[in-house]
Amino acid sequence: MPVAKVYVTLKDGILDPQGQIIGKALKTQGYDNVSRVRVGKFIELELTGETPEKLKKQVDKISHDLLSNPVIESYTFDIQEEA
Amino acid sequence: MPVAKVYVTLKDGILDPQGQIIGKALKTQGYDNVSRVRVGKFIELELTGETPEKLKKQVDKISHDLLSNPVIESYTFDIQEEA
Amino acid sequence: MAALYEELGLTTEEYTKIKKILGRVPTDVELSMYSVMWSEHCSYKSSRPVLKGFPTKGPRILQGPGENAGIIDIGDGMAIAMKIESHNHPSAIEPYQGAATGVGGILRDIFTMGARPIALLDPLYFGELKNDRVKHIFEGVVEGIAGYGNCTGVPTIAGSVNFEECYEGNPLVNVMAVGLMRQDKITKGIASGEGNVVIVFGNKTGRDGIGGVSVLASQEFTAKSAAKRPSVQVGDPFTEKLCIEASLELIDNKLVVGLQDFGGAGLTCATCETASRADMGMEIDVRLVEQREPNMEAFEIMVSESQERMLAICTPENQERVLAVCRRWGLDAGVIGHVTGDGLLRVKDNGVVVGEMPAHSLADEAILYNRPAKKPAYLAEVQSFDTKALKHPKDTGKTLMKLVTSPNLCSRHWVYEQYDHMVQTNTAVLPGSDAGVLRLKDSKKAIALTVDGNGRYCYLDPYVGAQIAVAEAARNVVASGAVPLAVTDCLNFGNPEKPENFWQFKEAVRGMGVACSAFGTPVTGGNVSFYNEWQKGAIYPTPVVGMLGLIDDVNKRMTAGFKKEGHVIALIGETLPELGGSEYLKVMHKIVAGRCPALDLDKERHMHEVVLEAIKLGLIVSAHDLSEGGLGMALAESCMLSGLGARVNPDSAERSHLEVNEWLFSESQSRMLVSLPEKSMFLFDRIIHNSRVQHTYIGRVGGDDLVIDDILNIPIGEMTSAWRGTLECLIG
Amino acid sequence: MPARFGVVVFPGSNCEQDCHYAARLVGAQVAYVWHQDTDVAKYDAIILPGGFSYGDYLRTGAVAKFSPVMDAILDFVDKGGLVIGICNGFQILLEAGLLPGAMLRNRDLKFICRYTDLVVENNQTNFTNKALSGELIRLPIAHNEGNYYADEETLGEMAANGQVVLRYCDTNGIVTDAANPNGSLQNIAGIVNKQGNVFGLMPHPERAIETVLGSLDGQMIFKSMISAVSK
Ligand SMILES: Nc1ncnc2c1ncn2[C@@H]1O[C@H](COP(=O)(O)OP(=O)(O)O)[C@@H](O)[C@H]1O
Ligand SMILES: [Mg+2]
Repeated sequence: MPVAKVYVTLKDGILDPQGQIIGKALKTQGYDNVSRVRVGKFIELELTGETPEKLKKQVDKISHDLLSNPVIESYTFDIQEEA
Repeated sequence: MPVAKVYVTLKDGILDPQGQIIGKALKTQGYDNVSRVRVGKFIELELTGETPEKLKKQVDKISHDLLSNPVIESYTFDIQEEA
Repeated sequence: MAALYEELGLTTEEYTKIKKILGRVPTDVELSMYSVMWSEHCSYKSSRPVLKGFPTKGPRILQGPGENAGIIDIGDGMAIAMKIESHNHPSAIEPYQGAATGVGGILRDIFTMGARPIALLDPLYFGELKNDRVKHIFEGVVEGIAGYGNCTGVPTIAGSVNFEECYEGNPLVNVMAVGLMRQDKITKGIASGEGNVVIVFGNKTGRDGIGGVSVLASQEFTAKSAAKRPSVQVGDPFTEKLCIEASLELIDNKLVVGLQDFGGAGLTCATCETASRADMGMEIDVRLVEQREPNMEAFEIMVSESQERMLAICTPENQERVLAVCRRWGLDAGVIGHVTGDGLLRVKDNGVVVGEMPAHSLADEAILYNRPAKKPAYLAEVQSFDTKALKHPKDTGKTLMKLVTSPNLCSRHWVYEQYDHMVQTNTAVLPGSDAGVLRLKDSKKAIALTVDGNGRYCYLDPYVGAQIAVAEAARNVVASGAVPLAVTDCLNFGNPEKPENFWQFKEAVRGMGVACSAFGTPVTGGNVSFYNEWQKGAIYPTPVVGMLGLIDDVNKRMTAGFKKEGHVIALIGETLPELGGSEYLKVMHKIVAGRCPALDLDKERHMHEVVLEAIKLGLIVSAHDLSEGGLGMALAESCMLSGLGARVNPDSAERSHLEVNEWLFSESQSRMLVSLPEKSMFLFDRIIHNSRVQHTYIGRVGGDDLVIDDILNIPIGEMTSAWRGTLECLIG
Repeated sequence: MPARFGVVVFPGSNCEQDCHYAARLVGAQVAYVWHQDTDVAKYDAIILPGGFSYGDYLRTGAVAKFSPVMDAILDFVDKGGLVIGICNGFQILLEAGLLPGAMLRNRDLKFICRYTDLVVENNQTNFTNKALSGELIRLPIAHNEGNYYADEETLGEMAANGQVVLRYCDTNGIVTDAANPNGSLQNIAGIVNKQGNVFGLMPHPERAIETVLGSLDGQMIFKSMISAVSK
């Protein structure tokens, strides 16, 4: 069954409080080489029965309308033929 | 600069209410072909100055200790050489 | 092509004035600073002349309008700080973050003054819950308030939720914050003392909310980079919580001479206002401000609205201690400049002066506008609607159930259970009654807080409608056993450049002022939100009143639910056939018209006095004000809040001249439903007879049903589950 | 000498003052412990209060567990000291591995603040010795992540050891699905460790310590602790 993996991240320039906290926590634990942390969402959809092009269109629409908030977030996705 | 992308998801068998809600919303909107939705976290770390093996070890440790809770979550990651 | 100043929203008249003030052409940085400070939002250029009519003084008012928040003396050396703010437009674009950052902004106004925030209240207005967009906004706003308020550990103890088509494209998200302080800790946003140090602490500065002045950027950058400027800010309640603790610690240890939050217009506003209040100047270097993003322009740093930032002014001797406190709390902090004696705000960029303006000119010298006002034509038509001609539905029980399950009247627990309303362990009356009540630790006292405002009434008559907002707020406070002390107000209106809207605004302010004088509750500050419009036009004029009341003995606090079988139920006040603008008219007849209920301020005040007297003497055991849904709804609520039924006699003198729907659903003002043990009736009658208020015994508490003989009979259990289930069911 | 309680303050804690006030009210001597402190040996009991340590931005309690004070607390626990984690404090104890299991988001994905009815399943602990067996108590909850999870094996072990101390129930004391506010497995609201000196619970006992607040039942927990350390 095809699986779509959607990655939703905050747009550039938008404050990412989660990323800030993780970055600080890593610093205090001595990970000095981590320079920037961004946190996003990761959504897996199991899909059936469409042509690859249709699937792509569908996942794009779902990602835009439902999975992300276009005002502050952007998304990417890929679709894999998986078990 | 290398970028590590860490994906944290709930373990199989653990109820994912967020995924369920999205699944339901998709159903009511007529997306009948989406059979299963899982929601996870997606964390990007910008890193510097280590050998690839060391980086891998480090990201693994960070993912295990901080970014995920092994009781309920599992994680995967990949490290890319990016700008 | 329009001139740059025009694109920045300045008029030619304003631009000329700027040139005159400076004696030269302004730099881009200066122009951007004037444009944000002289905007309606910051300068109140349309509203200020009108607001002058408010009563603002009183023996308990320690700080009236003009500072970050109003301050009210509650005795024992203690004081309450309070203020209300709107975040309507951001919430329309991004409900969660818009509402969340609204909470953040108003909390900062409170702790900036040295008060620990102890309560939040959230009057909310949405379109009708008929489409997904409205549901999304409603859910997002509630979650945003919860997300921010809960995290900062400030209980949201009261609010209101209203649904009306006019708010569909322009929801109203107002938030009131309340703080408690010792009077000797009052701190002001003032930059006094030449040579004193100016410090910024909190979050770093990014390109948030540069919106309006982004035209400046497009001159220098490509359109693409301008489009990247986020117009929506993301709230960071964790950092806010740290700012609260750090600020209060700075004040407790007397380390600062002034403290100011960053609100609209960001660093520009914080610097020029603090300098202007002290009659001083200030010199800062934007490169010393901690930046979240690379390559920020000077003007961007000056107008950025990044959240969770504070400005502190301290003596050079205290500088290191101030920085140490901030850093101990994990906050970014750094010196950005110092106070000067020349009255000029001097902005440098890496040592190079990029702007130099009199601080006063930015903060206080915007051109004020006396906007034209004109009575709207629709008023005559809607007011002429005659409710006497209505054909009333037969089944009154069904009608009451319809009202009980109307989105405007049903239980709000779906909302307030998402809010932590018990943190700080002071909440003595939980949400669900008339006003939220907080006990004050180490004292017998308590305070009561409420927010009220009925846009429908104000649409039908802005003058009376605004008075009713004040009266209802006072009534809610009184029903909780508190003496009304003071008001903060949020005035939500349409575009003030349209004379009809401005007329509504003026009438509402006039009405509020008169009512506040009548109740002895001065206005201690507030907020004006204009331009609330969408494709169907302006919202209903919606003045919202936040009121503070004081209870001398927390054990005398009163709640709305009945208490015990056998107690008698009395209706205080007089019911008139007033269905204009009522929820009954809207729900059962789909009509918004008529005259809003009349209000006699003296009568209202006398009613308050009687009720407070009865509470003080321990005569009554429940009190519930009558408002939307009238007597029928008040009876239902007093039953549902207690789980006790009631039996009511419809033939009491009270309703002799009224049709039954008029009797049950009229929204006549100045009424209260109370219950009392039989043994208290004698004294209760006495105090009422000595007043100019009337009362009627209409029934008794008891049984499992609400029974109005020969009219309706509804099991309380059934009614309660319908009432509690409505919102959840509508959201789906 | 009165029992000495330390209330830990993490950045983002917001119930530390409430816990301080409550513990004082029932007779303890109370002091705050800063998250960077490295020694808590002078206390008889430690309270990890509710709130949003580090904003709970990554996962509730996930960042707080790395605070210096947590090392001191591990030591304290090893030596048999009493530790109670309330709400966010419970979540920190789970993340730190001092208690078994983990917290998921509430079943309905909403923050819930309201009174709940609870049954005291084990009154033989250091934290409930002042309760009757099977006593019904009322305490408020206020959380977004109180949906307790542990695998079958852990649940079985906990049951065998009497580690489940509080469960959500209806007003008659019956543990039902309808009385479960957050989806917590087996309606679990509070658990102790095997050794019986670490207690985590989602409800807030410090919010139910005076009649003016609607319930006194929270006093029982603090009084039990005082009694346990005074032995
Ligand atoms: N948005 C809200 N947030 C918190 N509490 C609310 C909100 N809306 C309503 N409430 C609470 O629900 C109860 C009933 O509200 P409402 O019917 O508007 O009261 P009233 O008519 O007495 O002003 C009050 O306790 C009120 O504070
Ligand atoms: Mg009321």
